[in-house]
Amino acid sequence: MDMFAQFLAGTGFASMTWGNAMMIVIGVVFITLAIVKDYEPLLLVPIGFGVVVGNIPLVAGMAIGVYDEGSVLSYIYYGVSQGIFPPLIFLGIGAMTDFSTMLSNPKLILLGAAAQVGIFLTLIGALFLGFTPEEAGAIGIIGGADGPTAIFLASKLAPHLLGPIAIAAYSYMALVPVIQPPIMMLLTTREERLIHMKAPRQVSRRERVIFPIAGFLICALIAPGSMVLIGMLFFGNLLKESLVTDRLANTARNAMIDIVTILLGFSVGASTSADHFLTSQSMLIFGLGALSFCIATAGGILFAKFMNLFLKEKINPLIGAAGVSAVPDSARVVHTVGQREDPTNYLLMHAMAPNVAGVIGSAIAAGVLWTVLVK
Amino acid sequence: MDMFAQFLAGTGFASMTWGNAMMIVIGVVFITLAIVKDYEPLLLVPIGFGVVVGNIPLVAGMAIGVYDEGSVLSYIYYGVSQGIFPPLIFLGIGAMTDFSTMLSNPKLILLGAAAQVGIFLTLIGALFLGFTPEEAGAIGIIGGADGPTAIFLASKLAPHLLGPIAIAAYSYMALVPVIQPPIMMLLTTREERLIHMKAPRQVSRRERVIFPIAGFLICALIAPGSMVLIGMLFFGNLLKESLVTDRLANTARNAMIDIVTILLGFSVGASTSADHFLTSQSMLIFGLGALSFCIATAGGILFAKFMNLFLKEKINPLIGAAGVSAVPDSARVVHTVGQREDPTNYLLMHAMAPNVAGVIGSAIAAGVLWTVLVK
Amino acid sequence: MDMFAQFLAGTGFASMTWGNAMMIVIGVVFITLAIVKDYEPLLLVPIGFGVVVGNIPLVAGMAIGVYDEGSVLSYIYYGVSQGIFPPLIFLGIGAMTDFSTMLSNPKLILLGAAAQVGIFLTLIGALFLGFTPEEAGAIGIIGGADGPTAIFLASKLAPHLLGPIAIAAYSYMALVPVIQPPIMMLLTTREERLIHMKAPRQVSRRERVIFPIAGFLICALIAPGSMVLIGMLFFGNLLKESLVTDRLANTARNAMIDIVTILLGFSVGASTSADHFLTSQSMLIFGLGALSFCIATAGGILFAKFMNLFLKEKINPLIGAAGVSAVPDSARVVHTVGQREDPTNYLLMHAMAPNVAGVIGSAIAAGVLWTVLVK
Amino acid sequence: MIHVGLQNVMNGRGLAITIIGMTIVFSGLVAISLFIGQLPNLLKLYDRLTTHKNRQPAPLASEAGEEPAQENEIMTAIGLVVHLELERLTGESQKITISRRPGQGAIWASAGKMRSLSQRSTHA
Amino acid sequence: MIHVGLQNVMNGRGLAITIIGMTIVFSGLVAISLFIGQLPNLLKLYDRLTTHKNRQPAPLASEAGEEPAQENEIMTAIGLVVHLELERLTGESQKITISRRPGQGAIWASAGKMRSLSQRSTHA
Amino acid sequence: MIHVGLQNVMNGRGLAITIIGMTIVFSGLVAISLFIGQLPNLLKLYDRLTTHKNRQPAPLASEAGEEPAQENEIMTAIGLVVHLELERLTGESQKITISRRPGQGAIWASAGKMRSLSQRSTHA
Ligand code: NA
Ligand code: NA
Ligand code: NA
Repeated sequence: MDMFAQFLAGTGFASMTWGNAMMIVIGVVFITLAIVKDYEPLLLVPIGFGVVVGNIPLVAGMAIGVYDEGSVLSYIYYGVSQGIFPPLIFLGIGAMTDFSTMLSNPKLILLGAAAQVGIFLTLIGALFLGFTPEEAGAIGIIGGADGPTAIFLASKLAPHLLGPIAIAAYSYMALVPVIQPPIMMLLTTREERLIHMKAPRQVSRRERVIFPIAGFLICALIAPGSMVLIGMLFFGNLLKESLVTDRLANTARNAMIDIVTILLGFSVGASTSADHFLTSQSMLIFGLGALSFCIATAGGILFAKFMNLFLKEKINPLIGAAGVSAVPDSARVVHTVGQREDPTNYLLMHAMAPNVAGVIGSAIAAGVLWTVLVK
Repeated sequence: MDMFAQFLAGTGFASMTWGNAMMIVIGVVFITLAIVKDYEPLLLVPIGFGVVVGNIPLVAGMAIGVYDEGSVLSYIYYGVSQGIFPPLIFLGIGAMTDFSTMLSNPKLILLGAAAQVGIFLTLIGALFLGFTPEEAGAIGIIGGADGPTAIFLASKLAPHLLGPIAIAAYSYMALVPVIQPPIMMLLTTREERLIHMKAPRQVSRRERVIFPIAGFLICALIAPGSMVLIGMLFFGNLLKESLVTDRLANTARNAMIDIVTILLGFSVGASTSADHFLTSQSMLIFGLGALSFCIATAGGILFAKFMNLFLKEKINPLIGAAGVSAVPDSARVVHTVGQREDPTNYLLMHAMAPNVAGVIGSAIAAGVLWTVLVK
Repeated sequence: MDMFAQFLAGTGFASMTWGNAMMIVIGVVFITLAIVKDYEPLLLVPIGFGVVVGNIPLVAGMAIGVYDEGSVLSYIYYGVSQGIFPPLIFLGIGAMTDFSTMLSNPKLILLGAAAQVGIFLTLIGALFLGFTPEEAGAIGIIGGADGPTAIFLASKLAPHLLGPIAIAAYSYMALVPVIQPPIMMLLTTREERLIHMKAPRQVSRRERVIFPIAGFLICALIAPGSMVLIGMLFFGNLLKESLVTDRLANTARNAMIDIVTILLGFSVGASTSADHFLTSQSMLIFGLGALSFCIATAGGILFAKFMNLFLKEKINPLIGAAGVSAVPDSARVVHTVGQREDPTNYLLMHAMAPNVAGVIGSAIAAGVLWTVLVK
Repeated sequence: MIHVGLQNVMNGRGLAITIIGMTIVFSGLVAISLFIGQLPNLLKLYDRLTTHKNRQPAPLASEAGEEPAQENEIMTAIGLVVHLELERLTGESQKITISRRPGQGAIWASAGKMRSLSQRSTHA
Repeated sequence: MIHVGLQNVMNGRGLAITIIGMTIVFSGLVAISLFIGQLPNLLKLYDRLTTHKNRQPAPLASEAGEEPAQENEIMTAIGLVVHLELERLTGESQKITISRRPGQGAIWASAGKMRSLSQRSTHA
Repeated sequence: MIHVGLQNVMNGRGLAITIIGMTIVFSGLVAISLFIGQLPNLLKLYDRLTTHKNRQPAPLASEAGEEPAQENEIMTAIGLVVHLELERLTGESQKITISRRPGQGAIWASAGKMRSLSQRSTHA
């Protein structure tokens, strides 16, 4: 019965490595955090289960895994490795995003620009640690706090690091409620945190329809590399705000984004087999990623304080932290921290302005990095 | 800082051409028409935004545009260039089309045949102007007044003209309420426009279930080239009428057709970059397209008048204009024109019969052209 | 007018064969059974219409059919031939399956294992009849009574037999209410059929969340070849049971599974053109398929009787027949047969346990066969 | 240089294609038209034949679709009123409802229902 | 061996990329910010120009979106109450409603409605 | 020529595959069966261990899922009645409702709600 021996040798138990076991535990932790702590469950559950699947040892000669040509997982992963899924997710995000508060208070947009400093300082850090410029750019974008953008840029600049970069980006996005508050408390005074802001003005439908078209033209002409992501984001938003294409917007923000999210999360997770993932590079990437989130948060807050030097109507600098993107979690964190000081202070709507501006900002940054670094 | 100069040279401002600017304006006009005038918004908004995106000047060396191998837009455009999207749209259309009025008044089907004369006369016109037979066939199908059919045939016969043909087809479909009424007034007398038609009879469920199967067999055996489009149309309709596959029909006519419409419209629009689109050929195509719509409308009306010579129960010749397809806009136009003469005359349901017959007719015509002209 | 003669020669009437005509009749019979008898309409209507479409004779030189490179149908069929669709369907099935009754009565799981004997005995039968081992494995899996699993394994082991195997699997699944009852009556006594079973206990949310993760690990480590199917099944179930990813589960079990079902059913049907399908091999496959369903049913029932030798709380052996999978039809058949003897006996919930266990069992069996037989 | 002119039309067999094309389009739609026109008669014939031979009329449509109508009617009426009221409230928006087939999947649904019922009972 | 150090940053033009990158990010968002800030004024200007020349104000938004508001208001209020009640009942779950556009496809809908109405009448 | 016969089965190792296959299928499902059978006990053990060490029971399920049940109960009851009524009206059709999670996306929803509220107030 050598066939039986042969089969036994092919079971997962035989070829299981410590690395695989560790990754499976990490996958289960992701799922647990998502369910128990409610951290970004729509992403952590698919990614977590994907990590578990991707670390079952494979039988030699069978096309099963993400990296095996012709396997089912490789077809699904194609949407990740070619950068197809992220723009489709941006389409759905555009179709569910309300830019009204941003339109009603345009100066808050600058906070979404300032927070992108995390991207570039992390790039310098990555260069310092010996990564190539392309790799450094892909690692820096973790500081954009935007999963699809990170996957898109990594697929273009450093496909071999896509797994760790994507996992780092989504992990820290999920951990925003843990990472940001200490930095916010450190960099602001109690007086600053108590600042109330004026209710935003009413935005007309015309403004909301014109914005996605004009905003796209501005971004795409200044940074053509951001065209795909920004184009899809604003296309989705136009579908929503035009009101005459409701059914398309509805499908984009429901069935379509859900399908893509399932496939993207699962296959990104499944790409983290221990032999590809558990490298010293990954550890450095996770370290740099944490750093970039902190810098980005600080960048937004400090720029808000800088703007306050010139403004008559002061900005509550807490909302600068929402400039990192991580929509809508970082805006919620701002709101929570603000309410801890003064329960009557509703910062949520104000924080949405830098929050969505941060999405645009990191997409522009990704476009710049792609243009400058692509070979 | 030569990198900065290099980047500046890469921005859209530097390499913007007049052609691009003009196309962007056209894209914005499409969107505006869709929103303000409510002309076919489900198609003109995606196409219009696609046109804007497709005319942002690209950075050399980056794979962004529809025609760059490996770019995201090229993957989406693949569904257009290979003719995959149109049959899927036909599936959804089938699942939302009610053939009842057609089934209850079979002689009106002939109007949907007569209107296809626009296709073939335009083909002759295109040949006359020096287009190759394949190109002439693809241009002629604009007269079918059916976007997916036009894209499908163009992708098979003249892929290099797909952009202008698709844009022309959808533009004129959107302009049906402008193009058709003068021709209808010109070719009919007031007495004819006042004709009331008998209410259609009740159609049993069995007839509605048998029709898509039998109709498919008839069409596909007579013109096998029409098999894909017609097959999907009647397949969708069977899903709807069988009543036992409601959930599939629902998904086909909602999530599925919406997703395909978004991707098709956007990527067709994005394929119209000025250097591919602004050619003298495109101008000729637009001219021929306008002509073909007029001929098709006239063909339907005149055939209705011809039929009246033999019929005891006269047909209101206005409904011949609905034979061009352009579902359901041309049927609505017929209704509106009819009500202008006599507000008690409800032509809508009657006009639906030639209207859906026109869809079948132009799909057959496309099948014939494909068979005869394919190399 | 030799072009006319040429066209006429290209119509379907000219090149129609008796085989094509027969297949078209079979397709219509499928549709009729689905509508009139309500046999698995979600599958038989798409497959039936696909069979009709796939047997329209094609024009030489045109890329229309499933097997023509570059045709629309070939792109859709790609999801079948590469085994991409079945895992996506399993995702949706997982997102709609409630494993509660199975969790509350774990010993019933064994019935789902016993019924898989049909797979392996049929494999032996197929070997006996001269099929190669790969072919025999693909034919045997028909006995798994699970369409997606059969298609997945056939696409991996014997792509040239995919059509007949898929059609056989779905046909017999549709015919479960005809095939199973006589075997159930033959192998059980009236006393056995009257056995009432205890109401299942309440299953906590924690159990339902842990099960898909732990169940996946057990299956995938024991039979890594089953990883893709089982992984998707349990991934979908985790999306459902975690409760924090409701919207993803909803899309997976609605829009996503519907779209894939439409495309899979239609293109599998269209792959059965007479020249590929009407072979003596296909006849043998249909014979072996019928046999495998009977053996599987008998295996489940007899194993239940065997278990009763050791159990204090007797199992109603009828529910062993539900071990074949064919969810949820075979469970319904069990319930109906049970109620015929005693209208107060509600076996439905109990039968669901072996029924869903049967799905897992046949996916494991498919994994084993793939691993052992893949070249 | 592209030449404009009738010679192109000749070379491209424009007239032949047009005649063949219109002939086939008309053939197809006339055939459909004739078939549809005869379909009710064919169905009547089929019903008569099957009723003659057997005891009951054909199973497909008149039965499956229309027999339970008497009891469905009141429901339909109520449903229509509710639908129109909802439509009035929501301003023409139309709810897309994926109506599951009664047979198909009903087991799964009932499984879910049973579970939720028993869950509640632990607290009641 | 990978060397850690500032020389890497120099070689990779890290500083240049950072400065260019932040400049462009700020340029883009400042441009958007300025445009948005001026948009209401631009629209007012446009309205004044078009009202001057023609008889009516611009058609796009203030009309299309807000004119029928007076009559929509009561509906919205009722709709909100219904929505909140439903939300209370179903525990925060939110119905996804694909609202068909009134114009688009209304014919098809009415076709269906007519059919169902006439079907019922055969039994009434 | 294809030969029919037992030799084929031998050559194809049919018996070995069958024995291995059934063994593995049974191994897998027996393992699952055993695990499921022990799962409630494992969870009880886990709860006892965590309650011993800390002040509260384990957070995952009994809390998250069942603590707020007392208040949910009445809602569930009402919901059931509404559901059954709707089902009665619509004749077994089942509305597919995409229930958004309360936390996730609630901000976006509230943003929309605030906007619509403030819009209405300009006319009220
Ligand atoms: Na950002
Ligand atoms: Na037409
Ligand atoms: Na099975």
